[in-house]
Amino acid sequence: MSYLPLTVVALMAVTILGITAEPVYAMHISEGILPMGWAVLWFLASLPFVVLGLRNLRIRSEKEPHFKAMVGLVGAGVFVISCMPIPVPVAGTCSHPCGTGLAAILIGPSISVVVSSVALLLQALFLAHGGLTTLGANIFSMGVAGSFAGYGIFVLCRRMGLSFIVAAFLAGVLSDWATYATTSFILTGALHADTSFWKMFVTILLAFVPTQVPLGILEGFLSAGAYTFVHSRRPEYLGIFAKGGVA
Amino acid sequence: MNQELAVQASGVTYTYQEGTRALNEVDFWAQSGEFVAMLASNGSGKTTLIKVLVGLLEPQSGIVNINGQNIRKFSRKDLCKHIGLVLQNPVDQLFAATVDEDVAYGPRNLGLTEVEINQRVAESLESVAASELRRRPVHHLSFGEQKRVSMAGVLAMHPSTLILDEPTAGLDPAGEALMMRLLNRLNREQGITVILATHSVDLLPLFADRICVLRHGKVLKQGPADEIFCDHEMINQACLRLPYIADLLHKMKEHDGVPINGLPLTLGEARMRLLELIPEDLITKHPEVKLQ
Amino acid sequence: MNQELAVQASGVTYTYQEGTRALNEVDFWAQSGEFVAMLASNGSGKTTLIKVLVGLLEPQSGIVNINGQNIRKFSRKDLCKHIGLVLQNPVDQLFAATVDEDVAYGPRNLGLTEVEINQRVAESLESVAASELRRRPVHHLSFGEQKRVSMAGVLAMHPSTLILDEPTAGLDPAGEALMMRLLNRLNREQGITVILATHSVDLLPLFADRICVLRHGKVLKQGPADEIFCDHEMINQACLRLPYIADLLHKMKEHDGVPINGLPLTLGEARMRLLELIPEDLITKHPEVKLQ
Amino acid sequence: MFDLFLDFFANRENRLTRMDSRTKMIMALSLIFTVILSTKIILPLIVMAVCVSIMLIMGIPPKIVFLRLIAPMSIVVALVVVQTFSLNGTSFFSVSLFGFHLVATHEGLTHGIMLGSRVLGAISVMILLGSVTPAHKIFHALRWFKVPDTWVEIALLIYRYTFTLADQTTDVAEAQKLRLGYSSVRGSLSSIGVLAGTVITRSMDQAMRTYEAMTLRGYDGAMRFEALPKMPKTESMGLLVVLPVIMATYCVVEWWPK
Ligand SMILES: Nc1ncnc2c1ncn2[C@@H]1O[C@H](COP(=O)(O)OP(=O)(O)OP(=O)(O)O)[C@@H](O)[C@H]1O
Ligand SMILES: Nc1ncnc2c1ncn2[C@@H]1O[C@H](COP(=O)(O)OP(=O)(O)OP(=O)(O)O)[C@@H](O)[C@H]1O
Ligand SMILES: [Mg+2]
Ligand SMILES: [Mg+2]
Repeated sequence: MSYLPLTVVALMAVTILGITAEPVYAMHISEGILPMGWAVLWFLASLPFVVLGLRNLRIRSEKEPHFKAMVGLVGAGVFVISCMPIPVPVAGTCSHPCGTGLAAILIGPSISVVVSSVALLLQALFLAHGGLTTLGANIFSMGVAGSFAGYGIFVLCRRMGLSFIVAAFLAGVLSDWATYATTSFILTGALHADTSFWKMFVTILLAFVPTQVPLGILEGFLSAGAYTFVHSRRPEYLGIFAKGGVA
Repeated sequence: MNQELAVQASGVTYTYQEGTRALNEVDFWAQSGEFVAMLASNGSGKTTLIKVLVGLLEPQSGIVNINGQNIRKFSRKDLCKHIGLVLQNPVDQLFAATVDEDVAYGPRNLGLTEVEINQRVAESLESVAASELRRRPVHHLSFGEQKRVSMAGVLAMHPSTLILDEPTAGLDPAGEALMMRLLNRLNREQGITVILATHSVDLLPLFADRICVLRHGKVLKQGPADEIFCDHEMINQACLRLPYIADLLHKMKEHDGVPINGLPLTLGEARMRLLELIPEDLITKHPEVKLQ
Repeated sequence: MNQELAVQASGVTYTYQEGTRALNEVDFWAQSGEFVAMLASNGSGKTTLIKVLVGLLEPQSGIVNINGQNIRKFSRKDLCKHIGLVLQNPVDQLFAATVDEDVAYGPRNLGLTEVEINQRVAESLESVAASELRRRPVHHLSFGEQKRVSMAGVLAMHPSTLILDEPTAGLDPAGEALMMRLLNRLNREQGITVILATHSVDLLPLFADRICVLRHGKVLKQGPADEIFCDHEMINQACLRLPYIADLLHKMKEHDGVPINGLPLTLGEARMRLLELIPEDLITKHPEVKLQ
Repeated sequence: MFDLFLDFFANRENRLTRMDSRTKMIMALSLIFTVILSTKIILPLIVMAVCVSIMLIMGIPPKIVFLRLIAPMSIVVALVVVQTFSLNGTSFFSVSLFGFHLVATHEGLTHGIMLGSRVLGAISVMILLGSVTPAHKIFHALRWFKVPDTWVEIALLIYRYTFTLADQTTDVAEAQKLRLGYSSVRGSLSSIGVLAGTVITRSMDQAMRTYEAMTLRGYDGAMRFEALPKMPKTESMGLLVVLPVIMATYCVVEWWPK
């Protein structure tokens, strides 16, 4: 048996998703999908990153008392951006950017994890995107994977001497794709049942390609545009976050 | 007859998602070339009505016609040519880095050539008296300058109707007077229909052809300034007040029993009415007739 | 004598980083219990001066004294007890989730007990007529309510001086009147020194003991309302205007030669002066003496 | 333009909103755990029915409840389809699509439906919790569950300013739309970038102003919070009754003989 029949099925499933809802729901792992064991496991996996972020935050804000307000407000800004509906050409519907790539290159990856955890809790409770028991898994895919992938590629590009526009673009793209790959991975772990893990993983990954590839590129444009905007209008603010041990 | 109506809303009801009924069966219209003011206290639905008129919000019931055609029949691009909106907060409306880039944003999206764009930028900055700001970065402008530049950005799309949400809010007296004179000029000289929302009463009598008073999403009264301000009960109900001058003369008439003709709303009129009452021999110079 | 000065700034100069000199050798003071207004057009330096007075900005030269003591000698906590600032935009100041949490924020930082905190919250919400808003989430309040609640948050710290940046900006006539009466009451009944910055001239004569006119970071003139508004040249130079009533009577006096005593600034006064001129036989009722 | 959450219902006054948020959270979590641990579809469906009825009785418009549930519905459908074809077992149905042979199994279908019912049950509990508890109360209650103050402080700021920033963003986006910013693909991409950039610079400006305002009211680097009140006696007693009932129901349903 090859991957292909399964892919067809999964494509059907995603089409159903695409017709009835916005693709964003696919990015958050819904409440109730993960069995208890997996839920706990992913909580434990993302906990150290949240703790690290909080520690960085506390250390920074002892030196600069305005730092927490800054993080809170940038967090609110990124949350608002992540609620912005943007049209996805292929799916014919609207979706939402994640904004984690942007957050990571603005305030650093570990603090970005903290901010995502708040955003995810708010979305779970008040929008029914994601969930409480799946919060750990979502923090891991969106917060940890998204932030560190985005930030990593940004730093790498800058080291290689690429312009910050390209770096911010790639940060946006890769954070989105990293999130979706991780989400697929987590879902596979919980749902692969009698099918082999890798087969299912590749299937889910392929099934999301039509929506997530363009969405990632859109997110790249968004990050690049936003970063350039801040860079040209308020360069002093970038300095606030660039120094210190947030990276 | 409908042809003459630049903007017409009939029976418009709008309820926000969580249940606030911001507009309740509102009828509102503006004839071509008219200067109409929506006068209302905070939270009465001015901004909501404006958003319905430019098609940003879709009312739950009621019809909006632009130049006699249902607004839904227009594409966004066509709509732009008919109607332009200047938001209350200029910062929301200035998104390019420099003044000329910002003003060029709309024309560029209309697909004009660079030459046309340049011409429109020059001419619309001219008409808001901001030509010398052309090369300045947007975020260094003062509040009054921002207001005028954001207006230029809308004027550059050549709308035949201009809607303004509280154009004088936050401006000092000089800026306020400048803005009102500007609007008056656009209206009288270029024939642009002007609709403005405001809660300041003092400047309106001088400029507005017609005033529409809203309260809690309903139209309380609609008519020329003198009709509106005669109805004291309605004014109070709308949480507004008379213009200061009118208030003075009204008090003198009602409480002191001074026989004043009508209710003067503007300074010039008030002078005229008062001078009629004061004996000539008290007056040291002869009253000049060219009042105001 | 210095003891009586609640706030005093002498020779204060402040230049922003990119080079705008926002304040230039400004002298400003307020006596305990006084109601002082800073009157100036947009961009004249009101907000900058206020920030210097509360110690948010450190002037490049000049001294600021609070109750006769140099402001640098105060810790932030002590300063809070002497001086409270209500910002222009209530959104900046309401950072907690609900009204009572927000009002309790200051007292809690002062280290009071929960009982005292509760009492202060209740009493300061009471004094801005907002007790019924207590449990409401801040982001659902209307603009006028936000303004009052943000004032309560400052009052809860029991400052002896209250500074307000454009307290009536953006409010409709009813809200404006409510706010001014509130400030007047705080000033007369509780003896709180009130300093407010504004560019609206009409309400000031009724309330302010003293007005200080700024322009381009300099003090143009300082004195009681009648002195300030007599100096027409200075008023024009400051991009301001006379209050409407004063303008009417001024024009009648100057252009029409009507012999009016002094320059009435308030409605009541204007009525009195005008009634003096109108022959008794024209008046249908007897003028009531309880004017205003 | 945003499907931002409506916290309007959570701020209304009724018996459930008045209840201590810790009580509500403990109850919600234990319900969700039971639902997730359940291997029968009946328990999650009962939970869902109860939660939805409570919301309707509380006067939340059916339209909003429905809108909130539609997203999980589609997830459920996808879940059922995927599971039906990915479990081994007795086939009851097979199709050939593009030359591939797909086998649907009874076991897969049953398992898919069971997973789907869990999703529906758990999400209904979550929506109900969100409809009767405002976010700030949940954040404060989290302190009781030993979430660090720093996290709560950030969360409260995010919650407070989300609404303000969303309003401003709407205004900017509308201004762009009115000047045809989204009339071409290129224009849209750059407009979205500018919009996001505006939000970020706005939020940073707001941060500085908020920080100044906090300083003026005695902020010294950490927000002070009110000590959490003791849990009302009636409610802790109530929990002592309700939790065992939930557990017992779970056990009965789970081990009910076929
Ligand atoms: N986005 C929104 N969501 C929900 N309710 C809203 C929204 N915008 C406005 N409202 C409510 O609708 C009513 C009318 O608001 P609107 O902004 O139209 O008034 P306004 O006359 O423009 O007031 P202002 O003078 O303060 O600008 C108010 O009660 C307001 O609280
Ligand atoms: N943060 C800043 N950086 C640089 N220049 C500034 C800053 N804030 C204000 N200015 C400039 O300082 C001058 C005084 O500004 P200020 O805000 O004190 O005026 P204002 O009287 O409060 O005006 P408004 O009535 O518009 O509030 C203005 O020219 C302004 O452009
Ligand atoms: Mg409005
Ligand atoms: Mg100011």
